[in-house]
Amino acid sequence: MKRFMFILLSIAILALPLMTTVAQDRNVFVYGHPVAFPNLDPSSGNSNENVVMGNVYETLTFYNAPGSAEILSPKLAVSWEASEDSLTWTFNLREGVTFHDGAALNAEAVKKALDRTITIGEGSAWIFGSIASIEAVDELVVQFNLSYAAPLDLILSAGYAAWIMSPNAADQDSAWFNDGNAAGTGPYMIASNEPGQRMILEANPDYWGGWSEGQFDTIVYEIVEDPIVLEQMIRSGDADFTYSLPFDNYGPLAGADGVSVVVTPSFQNLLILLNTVKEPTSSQLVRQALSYSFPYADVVSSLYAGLGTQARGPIPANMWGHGAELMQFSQDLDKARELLAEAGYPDGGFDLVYTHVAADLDEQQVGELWRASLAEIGVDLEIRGLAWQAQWDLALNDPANAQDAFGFYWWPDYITPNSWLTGMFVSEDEPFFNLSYYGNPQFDALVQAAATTSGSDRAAAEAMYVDAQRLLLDDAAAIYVVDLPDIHVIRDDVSGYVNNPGYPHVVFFYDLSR
Amino acid sequence: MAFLSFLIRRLGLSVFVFVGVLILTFIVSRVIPSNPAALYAGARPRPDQVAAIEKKLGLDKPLVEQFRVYVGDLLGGDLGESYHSRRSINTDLRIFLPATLELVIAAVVIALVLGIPIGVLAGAYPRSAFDYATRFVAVAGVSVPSFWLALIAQFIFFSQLGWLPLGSRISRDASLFYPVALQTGFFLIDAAISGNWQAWLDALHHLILPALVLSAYPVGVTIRMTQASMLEVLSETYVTAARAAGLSQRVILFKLALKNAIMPTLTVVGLSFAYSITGAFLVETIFSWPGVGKYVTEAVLNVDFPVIIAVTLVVTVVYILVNLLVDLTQAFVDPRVRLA
Amino acid sequence: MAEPLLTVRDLSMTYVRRFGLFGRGAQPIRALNEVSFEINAGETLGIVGESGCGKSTLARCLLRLLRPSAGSILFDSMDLLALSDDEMRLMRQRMQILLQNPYSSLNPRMNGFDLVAEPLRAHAAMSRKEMSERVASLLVEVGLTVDFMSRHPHQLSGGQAQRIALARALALNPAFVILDEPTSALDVSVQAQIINLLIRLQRQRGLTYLFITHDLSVIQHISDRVAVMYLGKIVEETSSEEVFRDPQHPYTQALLSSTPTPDPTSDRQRIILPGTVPSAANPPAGCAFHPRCAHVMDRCRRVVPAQRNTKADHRVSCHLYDSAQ
Amino acid sequence: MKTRPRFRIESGSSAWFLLRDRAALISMAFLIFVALAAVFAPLLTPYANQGRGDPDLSAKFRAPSIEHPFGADGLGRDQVARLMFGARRSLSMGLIVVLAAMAIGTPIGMVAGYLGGWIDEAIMRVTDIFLAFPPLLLAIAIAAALGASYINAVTAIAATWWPWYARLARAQTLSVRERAYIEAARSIGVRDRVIIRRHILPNIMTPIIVQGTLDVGTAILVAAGLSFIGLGTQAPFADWGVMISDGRLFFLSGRWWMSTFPGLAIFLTAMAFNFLGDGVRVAADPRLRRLL
Amino acid sequence: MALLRVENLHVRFKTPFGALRALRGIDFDLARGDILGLVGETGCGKSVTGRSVMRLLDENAAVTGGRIFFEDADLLRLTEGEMHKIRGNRIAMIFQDPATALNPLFTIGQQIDDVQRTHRAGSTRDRRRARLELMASVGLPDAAQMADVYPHQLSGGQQQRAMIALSLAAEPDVIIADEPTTALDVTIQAQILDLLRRLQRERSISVVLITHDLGIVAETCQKVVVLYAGRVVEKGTVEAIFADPQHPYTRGLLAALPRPGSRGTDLKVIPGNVPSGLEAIDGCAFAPRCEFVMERCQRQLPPLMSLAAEHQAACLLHEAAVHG
Repeated sequence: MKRFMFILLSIAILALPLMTTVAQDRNVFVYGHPVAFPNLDPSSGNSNENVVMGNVYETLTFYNAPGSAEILSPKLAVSWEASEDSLTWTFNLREGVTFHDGAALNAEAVKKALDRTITIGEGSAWIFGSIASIEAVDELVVQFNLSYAAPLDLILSAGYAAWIMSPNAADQDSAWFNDGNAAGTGPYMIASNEPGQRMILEANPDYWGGWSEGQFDTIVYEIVEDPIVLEQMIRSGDADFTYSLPFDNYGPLAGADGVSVVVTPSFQNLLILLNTVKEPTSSQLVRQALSYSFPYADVVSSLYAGLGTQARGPIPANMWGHGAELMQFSQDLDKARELLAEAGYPDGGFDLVYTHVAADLDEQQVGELWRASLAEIGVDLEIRGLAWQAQWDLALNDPANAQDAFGFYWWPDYITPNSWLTGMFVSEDEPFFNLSYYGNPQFDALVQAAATTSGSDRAAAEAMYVDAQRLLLDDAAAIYVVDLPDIHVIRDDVSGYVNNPGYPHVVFFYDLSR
Repeated sequence: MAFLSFLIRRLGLSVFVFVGVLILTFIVSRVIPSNPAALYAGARPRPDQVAAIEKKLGLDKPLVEQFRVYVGDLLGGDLGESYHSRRSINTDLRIFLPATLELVIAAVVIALVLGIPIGVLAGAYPRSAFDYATRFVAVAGVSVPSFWLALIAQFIFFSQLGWLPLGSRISRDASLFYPVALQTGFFLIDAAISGNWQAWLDALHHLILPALVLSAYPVGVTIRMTQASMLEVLSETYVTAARAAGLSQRVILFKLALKNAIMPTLTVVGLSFAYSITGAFLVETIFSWPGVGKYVTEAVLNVDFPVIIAVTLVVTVVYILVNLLVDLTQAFVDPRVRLA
Repeated sequence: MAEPLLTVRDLSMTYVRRFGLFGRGAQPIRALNEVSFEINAGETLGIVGESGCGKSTLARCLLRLLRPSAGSILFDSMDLLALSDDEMRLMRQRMQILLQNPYSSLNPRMNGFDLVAEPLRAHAAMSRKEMSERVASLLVEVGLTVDFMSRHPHQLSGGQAQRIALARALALNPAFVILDEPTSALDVSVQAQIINLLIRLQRQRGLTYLFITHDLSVIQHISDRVAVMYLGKIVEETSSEEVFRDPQHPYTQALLSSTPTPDPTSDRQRIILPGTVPSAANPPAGCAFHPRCAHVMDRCRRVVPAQRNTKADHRVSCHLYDSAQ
Repeated sequence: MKTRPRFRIESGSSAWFLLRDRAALISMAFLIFVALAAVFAPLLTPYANQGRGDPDLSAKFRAPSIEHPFGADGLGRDQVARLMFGARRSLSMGLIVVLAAMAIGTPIGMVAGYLGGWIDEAIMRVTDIFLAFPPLLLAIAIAAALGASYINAVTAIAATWWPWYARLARAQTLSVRERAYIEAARSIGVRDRVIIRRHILPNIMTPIIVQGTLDVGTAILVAAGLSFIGLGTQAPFADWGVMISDGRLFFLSGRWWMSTFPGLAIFLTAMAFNFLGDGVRVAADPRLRRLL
Repeated sequence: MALLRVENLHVRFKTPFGALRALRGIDFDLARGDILGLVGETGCGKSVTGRSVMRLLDENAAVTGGRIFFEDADLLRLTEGEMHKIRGNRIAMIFQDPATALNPLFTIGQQIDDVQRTHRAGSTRDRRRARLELMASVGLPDAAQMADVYPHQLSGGQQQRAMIALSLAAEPDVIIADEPTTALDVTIQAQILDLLRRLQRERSISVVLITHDLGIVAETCQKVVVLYAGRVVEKGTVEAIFADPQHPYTRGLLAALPRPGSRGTDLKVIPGNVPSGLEAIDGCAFAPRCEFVMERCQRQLPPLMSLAAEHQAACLLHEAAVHG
């Protein structure tokens, strides 16, 4: 036993030197990433692999970080214009761009890439639903014919599905991409992929943007599920960038040497959709009572450690269409009791089911905190953690038997206020994401009008969106919990970092240097 | 002759069990509470996408037909595709299964190397201080939750002592500067084949902590079993007869008695293996060990049933094979089976 | 002469030992080979033989705990093999067995009362009071006291346990009791107690015994007649006195001479049989005893000897006596 | 004959042996302590509501102190109270799994062993299939299919556990069936079902109970494992496995108490069941008594 | 001069129910070339005596008094190392059930070889030759083939012969045979007893034959020691004891045996049961069962009294005869 321990320790000590022999001849950036990349196919991937896609592939247009002068800037397209009726769009492509496999970027390549995505039709491909056909008008000119008006420039900047891959790659199937192959135009190329463990990118020497001193040669994504390990890594300098730590840990981390915590509003928010067709939440009064029962302040200050902000309607603060003047619920249990009494539930006395994504501790604790408050007004909340799909299935199958409260994150597929309102609240014959089963013709009309006006008269559209949200708040179709921040931790010696919530958690390494 | 018929019967049994496992896993996979097609479509799919995928995955066909396809694919060596990642499960398992096996085999080897001699001595000197200490260690080994032990071990050997890495199979530096060319998928073997000793040491270094944590249960079981069968064997008349014949304690313990006592211990190898796999399922995530355990726990969170079922099936087949091997070894060691 | 209580005709019992994949191979093991005998009411037949000779199989076949493969058993003129399972269950009230090891034949979880009452519960509807009176009288009859009702088997000495087993066997007033080595697990002094008890009970209740043992000295003390078995066959059958006075089969002779007698002065010639009892799975051709027989003749290797009467009440299966009759 | 006193001592001997086994005795005391803490949790802790899941954000992540000897979790809940209420679930999971497995497996195994033949063969092949899965794996698959909850976790584990008891019961039945007292009972004309009930069942129960005692510890471990990967008890309630899982994220960053204490609780409880089981086994089996 | 002499041997067992006095003063001599029978019923201490001589008592047993001389050495005072040189080498043992006394996983040849190697120098080839001779001499046919056979492939009689070969492998002076034929059939028993007698004759080995069967003693032994409740109640030559048993227990035992001519009579019965050894016994242990019991018997421990040159009994009935 003793001898065995001795041998063990000797091995441990023998191996120690290796840990310190880091050859520093390459400029390496390490991204400590909390989850594995599920699907590396640029056409169908619509999850966390976007942090890779954003560096390996490019889109025709680029959505600028909020606060920029323009919403969009050119990427693979240098300019574009839409017809009067917004049904025909013409994009002029950048000249002299080649894919990683040597193929040239041209109109045919763009058509082939987007056709592939549309044909496969998975993931976020539905954002191209308006496209009737794509034509290669000229070597570098692509024309899109739409079947109905849509902001195609915005759509083509999307962080999912809008990536342009080389014509050769477009012939491949998903498995090819998922084996770690790629051919985009981006500044980095996939060098190796150890699924579930790490991925290494190397700089693309032929990148059209050119290279300069201090930019990174090598990017390593370290997949580490354990946030504590991530935290250890960023503290020790083993990682240069990470996110998804427990909210409580950012405070101490912000004060740590060599580390910056970058907090920016994101386009993501958390709502609790209330079932508007099932007793007792079918009663507007009850829904209002529930809205008054929710412990907003505790959730924001304690759960999110003050890093998020209480939502004010569904559209987050950094999105146009947000109604800064809209009313905001706050916890008021007396008021809640009154409303319940008015609704015919003087002492509460009913049970509610709240579902959330099983592994999501934040959503779970939101439920736990709410449950304690509800208990005070005589309502019992059952918290049910389900896999997202199961949660969704429950909501879809039969609204009358569905959960009463559905913990729901929303983020836009492409960034317009319409995404929140249409996606979650416009009436649907078959409920899809309108899982409040909300149906208000007045609301529907307002949102419809706003969408069509938005291209021509932004201010008018904005006013209509705010009015629409006012209806929602009055109806209390959902509890608007929190506008979530992007919280990113980055080493201080890296310069050039700006968060762009339009591309969640994507670090554009090309912009960075050390 | 008897051995041959034993072999055939045992093989036949394994095949039968495999078919049973196949049916059982299929049944389990068809009571999923959520629509696999929606799952396959990814976050926020459109209804037409779901319908198309249902068709693509054959979920619109009757169950019997689905089972036929399922078995057909399996016999063709195709475990299917993950709904969540779209990756071929075969490809994934080629990486993840060796990782887990490397870990589990290391744990079982530790268990045998430590457990058998300790068990023999504890059995030989009952009621000694060593015996009591051993019994305590053995019970502790089988009682400790592996995932908790993993946390404690990380705290001691990583946070406090800084001797061993926190997790993963190989360090970033090794994979950047001394990448291992994958052949068998066992890092220790692959690195050794290519003479990549830096990476070999690095891999070993990463293996130690998870393997030790994982070995707690098998060490406990092996000690218990060896000790118990040793006690039993030492009370047999033939041991008394050996003592009466004046044979030395060393010969009696390690030659005569051990050969008898090793039989039940061999059974334990199979069990140890199973328990280590179980442990791996819980511990791999903590050690960021990219094995089937981590793979399947993620699949559980995503209700990624093709993965859960494929892992269940493959790991079970590995387990069946291990048990088969154990049984055959045992039959080979015991002349009563071999010659009867 | 009255009808015998038990008549056994050509009773054979063949087990099949299966082996190989899915038990496709089958090896017949002939445990009993055309065994015939009779027992008259009130009489004791001793069956003697070594391990593996089939004597225990015989006992189990008689009670139909095993199903014989051929032959017939007439008990009190009833063909046992023709009875249904339920009829046989009822018939067992009249036929009982006392087994060798009293500790293993008594359920360790039951106390004296439950053990003795069990047969009563199985067959007779009785009030608790009747039952306890009956149990008490049985206990007294076998030389125990009512105290034993509350004792469990592990609290009993070997002799006491065997008495409980006997009380159980007698509870339903059987006519016929098979005694399967009832004393071989007991010490000499206790053996004597049990043998005396068995003889007394036989006299008082007019019981008929089939006494199975390997011990010839016990046999000659208790039996009226003796049958010697070897490898599933009865090789010699005669009265108890006769078998000791004039053993005729070479095996009987060897058995008698092998049995140690507590008399250092006896200067009898010992016959030491070579070899061991052959396996019933692979019996020798001809006379099964021929490989060990000192008088072996050519014929013995080929021809199975028929059973013949050498005297009025003395039957032997051996070619040495072919000329008799 | 004055032999009675001697028998008196012997009749109490199994219990007597168990009481002499110090490890088993301490274990029993510990388990009684844990069980009492679980049953009387609402009376024993001032934080009963927190034990049931109510947050107290003012005590968020409070380190162990006099008020909160085991500290508080991310919602400020007293960990002693959580542990006591968690004991209700963890202990009951272990017990229910084992009792259910026993209740299913024992009769099946007994019938298989007693009847033999093709029934036996069929039942045993089914158990072979179940036992071919490494432990936990099938439970994970079933629990994942049924959905995460306390009841489903128990169901899933029990569904994979009964074959062990079927096996054990069958093996014991086979050996008991060969005992002379079974033959004796048959020779008396006792019916089969009476034999199974009165002769076989009581005589196979000892090893089954021993195995059961040992298994409770293992079942608690397995249940904790399922909970740890999120397939067990759901919030706001917690069993010990959930508590370890909840605290895991904070373990290395200084908030060690959240995982440490529930882990210790599982560890010690499983150990206690193991020592107790060993004790019962030794006490019940005269052959093993000399090992004490 | 006795080869093996046991003097006043006391052995106690620790049991959960208290100390069990298994042996309460055993004395006997074994002369070179003799077969000495140790006879008595279950629990009388005959096997414990054999184990004591080998110093192979179980852990819970201890010799609490007495001496065991082998040649001139007191075995009880030897170190474990010295004892190793006696066991198997000078004093060997055979057991009741050969099926359990042979290791199932080693061939007969391997098992004999282990003993040879432990106690005898010699090349592999020499050992093999000696082994085959030995096996042939105990009546194992085809010794060369039998050596490579595992115990389960032998019949009971052959197994016991193999066991005897094993015990003879180091050519010991004394064999302690603990119920060597109890597990065997009568005809096989006759073979084994015959073998023992032949070995004793041919090799002048001394044998302590432990048995419960008076018949075996009468036919095999020269001397007899009758044990009751851990004490010697009578000892002497076989002829003396069988012809003229003096202790009431010996008489009772002999009378309890069914024998030719006993048919139709009640067997003589010794009432009651053997004492357990747990209770303290002040006087004669047999007193509660003795038909000649006197008041003194309850208090006074009867010493062994010489009745003839080679005949002693421990019974107060003979006090008068001896002293008077």
